[in-house]
Amino acid sequence: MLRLSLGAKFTLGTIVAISLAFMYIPLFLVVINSFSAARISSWPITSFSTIWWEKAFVSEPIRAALLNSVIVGLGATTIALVLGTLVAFALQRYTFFGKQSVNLLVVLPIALPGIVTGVALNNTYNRVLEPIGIEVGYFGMIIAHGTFCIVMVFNNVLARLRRINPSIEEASRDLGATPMQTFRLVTFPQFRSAFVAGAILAFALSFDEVVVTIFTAPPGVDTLPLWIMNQMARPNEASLVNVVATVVILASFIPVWVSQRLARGADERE
Amino acid sequence: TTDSGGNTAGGLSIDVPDVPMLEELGEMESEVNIVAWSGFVEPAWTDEFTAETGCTVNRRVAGTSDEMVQLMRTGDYDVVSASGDASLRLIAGGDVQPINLDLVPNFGDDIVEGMKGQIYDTINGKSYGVPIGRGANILQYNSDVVTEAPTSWDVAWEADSPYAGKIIAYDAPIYIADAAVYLMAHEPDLGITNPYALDQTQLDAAIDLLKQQNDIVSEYWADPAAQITSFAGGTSVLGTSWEILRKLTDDDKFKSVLPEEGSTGWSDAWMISALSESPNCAYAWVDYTSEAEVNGAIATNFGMAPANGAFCETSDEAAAHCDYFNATDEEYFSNVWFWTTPIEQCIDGRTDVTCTNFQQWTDAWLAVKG
Amino acid sequence: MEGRLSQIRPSLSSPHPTERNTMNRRAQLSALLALPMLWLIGIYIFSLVMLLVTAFWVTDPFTSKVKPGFTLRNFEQIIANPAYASTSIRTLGIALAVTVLSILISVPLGIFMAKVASPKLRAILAVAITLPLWAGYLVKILAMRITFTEEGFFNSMLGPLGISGPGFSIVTVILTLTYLWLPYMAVPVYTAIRQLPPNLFDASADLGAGAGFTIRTVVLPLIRPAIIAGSIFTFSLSLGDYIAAKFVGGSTQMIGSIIASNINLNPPIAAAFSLVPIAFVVIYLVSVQRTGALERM
Amino acid sequence: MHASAQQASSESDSLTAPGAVSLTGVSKQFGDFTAVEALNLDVKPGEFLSMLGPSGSGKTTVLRMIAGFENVTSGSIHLSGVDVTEVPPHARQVNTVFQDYALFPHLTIAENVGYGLRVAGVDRTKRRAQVGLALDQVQLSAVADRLPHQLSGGQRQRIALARALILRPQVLLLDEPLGALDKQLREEMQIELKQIQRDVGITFIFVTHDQEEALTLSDRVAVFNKGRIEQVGTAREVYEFPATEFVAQFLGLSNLVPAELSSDGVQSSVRPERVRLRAASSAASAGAISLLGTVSETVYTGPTTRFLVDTEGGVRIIAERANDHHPSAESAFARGDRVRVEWTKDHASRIG
Amino acid sequence: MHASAQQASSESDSLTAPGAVSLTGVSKQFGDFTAVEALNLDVKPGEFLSMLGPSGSGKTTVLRMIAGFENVTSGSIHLSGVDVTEVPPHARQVNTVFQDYALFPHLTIAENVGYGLRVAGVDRTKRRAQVGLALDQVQLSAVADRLPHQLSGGQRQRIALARALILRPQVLLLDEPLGALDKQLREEMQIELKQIQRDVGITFIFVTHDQEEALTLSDRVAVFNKGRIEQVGTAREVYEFPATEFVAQFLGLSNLVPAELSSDGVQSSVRPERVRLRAASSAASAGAISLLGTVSETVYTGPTTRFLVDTEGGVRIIAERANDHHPSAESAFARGDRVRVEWTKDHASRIG
Ligand SMILES: Nc1ncnc2c1ncn2[C@@H]1O[C@H](COP(=O)(O)OP(=O)(O)OP(=O)(O)O)[C@@H](O)[C@H]1O
Ligand SMILES: Nc1ncnc2c1ncn2[C@@H]1O[C@H](COP(=O)(O)OP(=O)(O)OP(=O)(O)O)[C@@H](O)[C@H]1O
Ligand SMILES: [Mg+2]
Ligand SMILES: [Mg+2]
Repeated sequence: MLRLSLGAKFTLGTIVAISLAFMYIPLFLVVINSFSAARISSWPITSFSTIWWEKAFVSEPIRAALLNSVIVGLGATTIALVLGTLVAFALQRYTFFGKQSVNLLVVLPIALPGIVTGVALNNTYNRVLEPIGIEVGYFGMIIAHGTFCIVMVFNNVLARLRRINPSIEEASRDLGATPMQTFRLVTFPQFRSAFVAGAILAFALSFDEVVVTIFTAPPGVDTLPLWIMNQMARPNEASLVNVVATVVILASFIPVWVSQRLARGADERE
Repeated sequence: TTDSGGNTAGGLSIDVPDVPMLEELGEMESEVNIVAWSGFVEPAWTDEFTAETGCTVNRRVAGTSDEMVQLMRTGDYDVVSASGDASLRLIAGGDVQPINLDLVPNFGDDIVEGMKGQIYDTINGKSYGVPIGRGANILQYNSDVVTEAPTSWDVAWEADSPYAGKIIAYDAPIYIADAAVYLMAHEPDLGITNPYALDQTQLDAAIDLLKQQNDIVSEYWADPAAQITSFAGGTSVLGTSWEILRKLTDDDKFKSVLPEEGSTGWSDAWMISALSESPNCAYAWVDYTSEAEVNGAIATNFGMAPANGAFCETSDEAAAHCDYFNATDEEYFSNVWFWTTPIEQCIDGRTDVTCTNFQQWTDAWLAVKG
Repeated sequence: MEGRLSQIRPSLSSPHPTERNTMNRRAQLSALLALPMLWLIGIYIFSLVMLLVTAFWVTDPFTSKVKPGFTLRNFEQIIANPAYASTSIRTLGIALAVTVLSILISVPLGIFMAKVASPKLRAILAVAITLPLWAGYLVKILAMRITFTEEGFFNSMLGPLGISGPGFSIVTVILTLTYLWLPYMAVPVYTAIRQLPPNLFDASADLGAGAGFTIRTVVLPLIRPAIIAGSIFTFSLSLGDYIAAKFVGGSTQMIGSIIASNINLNPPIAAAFSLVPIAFVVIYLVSVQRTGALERM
Repeated sequence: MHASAQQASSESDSLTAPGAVSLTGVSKQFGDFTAVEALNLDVKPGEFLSMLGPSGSGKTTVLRMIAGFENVTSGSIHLSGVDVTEVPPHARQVNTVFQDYALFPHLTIAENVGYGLRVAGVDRTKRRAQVGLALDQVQLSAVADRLPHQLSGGQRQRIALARALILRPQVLLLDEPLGALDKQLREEMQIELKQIQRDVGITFIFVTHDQEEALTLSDRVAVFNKGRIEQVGTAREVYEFPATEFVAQFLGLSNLVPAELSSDGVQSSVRPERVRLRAASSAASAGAISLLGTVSETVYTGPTTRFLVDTEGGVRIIAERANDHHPSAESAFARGDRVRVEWTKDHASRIG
Repeated sequence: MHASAQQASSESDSLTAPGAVSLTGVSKQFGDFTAVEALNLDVKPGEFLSMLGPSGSGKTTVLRMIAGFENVTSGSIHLSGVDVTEVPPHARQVNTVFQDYALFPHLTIAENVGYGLRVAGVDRTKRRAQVGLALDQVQLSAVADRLPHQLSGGQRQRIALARALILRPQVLLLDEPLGALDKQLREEMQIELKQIQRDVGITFIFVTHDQEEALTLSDRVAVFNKGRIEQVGTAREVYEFPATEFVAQFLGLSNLVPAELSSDGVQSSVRPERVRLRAASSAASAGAISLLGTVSETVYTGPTTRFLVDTEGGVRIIAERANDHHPSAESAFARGDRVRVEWTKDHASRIG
């Protein structure tokens, strides 16, 4: 155990408290502003009202944007799950020339500025694909999101694969399971929690993405962040954003809780 | 003629790609894709349009004029609500088609005078845009702090401004024109006659002024929401604004003025893509939204002066709106220089110098913020 | 354990594996990598290259239309205008500051969570540091606006104590970006500290070291890969950001702002200038790759 | 005296009987490194064969080649007379008990034990019955619904055994299955393992680096060194008559007697317990090698006392005496005493 | 016969000498669970004391309390007469060799060994010299610049030792330092360890669960069971005269003789090597306990042969005979033979 003096523990505790305040005060302001009567977030709040909640719940554009965000998030997550897992397996199970570069390649889409990624893909969709008759449309956005989400699944799955006891797969083959059966019955259940954790992170990343989306969203399609952007440009109902954000924060307890559970379950078994 | 801000240099002729004009309408297509400013395309009036024409409206909201141009160039969109700083680029790039005004019956005498035949949407005698509305970039101030009502932009530009550190400025290369407007009044020696026709020396002078302002600026705004919160939150007490933004603060302590130097402003117009796959729906849209009620609805929703003056007579509220936004007050707008894309050809009529183009402005703008 | 793993892990690079074996493994490997590589290279890298070649193209100054060609004018322009260089350096500084600040917060946080907090508090904190990840990027930036505006939350709380906030400035940009990307640093650092063998702490204390010395000489070197992994996120995401600067930066200009303002109007110059952050990121990635941190992200 | 030579002929006919494992010229290279070199080994059906050797000597590699987890670099492997060199592991009638047990952490004990039946497509009810029987056999029916991490080391070990045995393999491979257990548990498990092997009559190939374990459990012991088998034989053969110096040393304490001291002029080895310790004054026994020396150290080990004797010839001889029923067996000689050490030719083994 | 009772008086003054460790009424609770219960133990300066016991008996916990890694729940700990119960580990003059060595993976061998000096602020040149000496002592100067993972188990073990010894602690604590090594290496290291302890003269407290290791290495052995010390004494005391059934069983094979069979009517234990095996026809020896029985099993273990005898009284007696210099020592009796087993009172230990 690390032995810390009371003073050290106190200092650490203070840093933690300040960090948490730093993280949660802005969120608190968002939540409280969703009950403000003002059109636009402010501090202090002069009069309270639930008008924005009422408006938000009947707002068709919000519903549509939310639906789009979910669809894109799910699509991107699916792509990331497939590709991320494949690469994780390749890197964990094999040694080969260029392994480092593959690794770099997976990290690159998240590491490069979103605007570069967005514009590059937009450029390809419009200047290369469209002229040859390929209309990516809605999928353009999903492809873009999927590309930078790969790293999330890849990281989680790779970290878990490294910790899987290799003799467990051998034990399975030893007991007569074919490679496919082994994957289904032994390997997959072993990294399932990392798979889900990666999926949750990928979804979060996609759900929140603005810059790439600006450049890859098709006409008439708003994701939630794009909708929020638009509210900024037309601030007569900007406070709606706070309501949506509050709902998203509350809803996010579900995935956070799920991934905590998964992490704990995996810890226990080790 | 320079009486109304000098923008109507109708004699200007520029080489532009020859894009054919639609001669007559045909069958409606099934949908129309529109790039627009936030608030221009809303279900409140698109639903009725769809019901009337069968054209489904797909809206894409753009944040900046640059983004609009870029989006139009993808060819995915049929209609755009272009501002003056985008329209010339779209026309010259061959991205939009000339509009056959015969096919837009609602474009009639009711269109306010100041929005007809402007350079930023009419070239070589051809019309490329159907106006939607306009607004001026006014000086807004917090009367709690700025107790003496300003009449000049000097409080926003001069280094010794008593409000140094609390001044908000607009965040775009086109804002160079605001500096030029100020210089036009205060540095007559520079010989600026049109803030969108700056030669290199004039541009340099404007940039110097902007750099001077940068030291006293609290922030630059591009998003209206940011501008409002900047005033409401006390970060800024004075600076560039729009009437609608002042209105949205819901607070009487914020006041505004169109200073004596005049100001820049914007006017938006519908344009139709050269590559439009739904030209009939596009024309239908342009016509539909030029009708007094709809045009007024857009102007009301966004918060600007409508292009169709007839709207102002439709109701008391409409009249109040028009009054608030000076819709029919050509006198007011005569002092407003509407955004125009700067090009090499000096639009103030000078031929002895080359003017700076928008790319140069963009590059120079970077230097302001360093 | 390490030895055992490396024994089991088949090695394609070894010089004399049996033929059949090699063929088999090659085929399996190709099957695994085909789709991801097709995707990443065929779509992503292809797009990047297509974009980057435009850095050598010209833009019609009037229509701002891009024409293929070959010119170094875009680069000349970037070099000629000192704003590009100063913005690059400022952005690099911001990205590094965000990274350092994230580390400074994450390490004590991780130590507290892993070594001081009770299991229950630890679980709560683990949720607490991941939850803000979900609050929405724009929402968080706007929340920071309300917090740090002149008459905002920060000044109204701390003003009476004589503390006044940084307003909208480069400091606020750094704080906001830290706020946005902190979970990407805090989570791996915490995980790494938790996974340190407790014996090492004992061994260090046994040899006479106090907590501070142990943290400096044992904990920090051992969690370095996690810190580097986290820094890839904090560094690159900050480097490319411009929306934070736009909303809370006052007059702060970043690389992203310049690319964004040029990308529509003058794509070649935007492409040319994107080489700067790309170079920063690639240099950073390649230099940390040596440490093996990429694989541990 | 080479046990391996003896057996080769006597067994050749049993090689086609089911259960026999036969390795012919099996080598394994890892890159440049030869882990196993031209190895020949025949295991009789129903035999309990131990592979004994130091760490890194190739025991696990051989086991893995038999199971099919590693390809052979050259040579061939037959199971019950059938060439399985190219057969993948899941198609070999061989099961393995792994050193770390390799239980599936996400499956219950019953599911672990039933895994082999499940992949073989045995239906649920049948499976449940067989699993029940298997768990009874290892006396762990009570933990059927737990997860592996909820079991103790000894329990896990038995589950690993049950899981492998349920498929009734021809050959069971065990890679140091007792290595992770503490001494007491280990001894209990040794007895249990031997019992089970007798009951089911399956061929056991058992890897260990504990010589006592190998000697007490196995029918025959194969002693590995550096990828080769140094000797194969019964416990007595390898212990009493080590073929090489390595075998002599590895199977417990051993005195290496230089050629000039032995009767027949070749180097030999003598076990400490075979060395007789007498008062220096006593006469040399006839027919025995007899040396005078001084006790330089005595070590009490519990059941025995060990004497280190520096002989006049300069050779240090270790003698071990049981602390047996003779009164004061352990205190017969003390440090510094002059003693005579003797052994007979029968108890010395020539080593190459 | 209780060694702890004997020593208590003779040591009281040596307990303030440097290196003495004294635990008084030390208990440790983990939640509801009592890992160590009211334990008293006095270790003499310069002594080699082994703590022997099954897994979970509290050995490590006691060691960790001495080192200061765990707080005591009650009781006190003195080092060289000074109460250190509340002193943090880094301020105790005690060093530890951890079971898994706990080498710092990111530091070279030389840096690992020099870590304690670095903490103490010893300057670089001085440090280098001392590290050089310490590495020489464990004969590993050659690997000074490697990282721990590049060493073999035995090498790592020696580095852990060097790292702990370089600070010249009064007491060295060793938690199963040989547990992870293979048999041969383990025996080499045992010799080396004993050698080093003699050379440096430091008090060693050595945890193991291998009885032979405990018996051969230590001056005294403390036998742990369920958080208590069952017996403390020299190797001979605990092996020959176990105080409890547990000690008897844990220190090797042992026959438990029910009260009705022993001469004095109390339960006792007899080691198998103390049991004399004779032909059934021979007469019972005078003064000995003598039983008739049948050999039910013989096990060849190498140095000895073990005979399981089912006596007429229904008690199974294990007898062990060294395969010694007598010709055919190991084949004297075979399975099924009728035999007489005998032992004398001297070799039986009363157990409570
Ligand atoms: N996959 C591999 N790649 C390279 N070398 C290997 C591999 N597997 C084993 N070896 C080497 O082959 C040799 C024999 O290893 P093996 O595991 O068979 O030894 P062992 O006798 O089982 O030892 P232990 O008692 O430690 O388990 C060792 O030197 C080992 O390092
Ligand atoms: N931190 C802890 N929390 C709860 N129980 C503990 C803790 N540490 C040890 N124990 C329990 O205390 C008992 C004694 O543990 P200890 O590690 O001292 O045993 P040991 O004799 O060293 O065993 P081994 O030979 O397996 O190392 C065990 O039952 C163990 O589970
Ligand atoms: Mg092995
Ligand atoms: Mg222990």
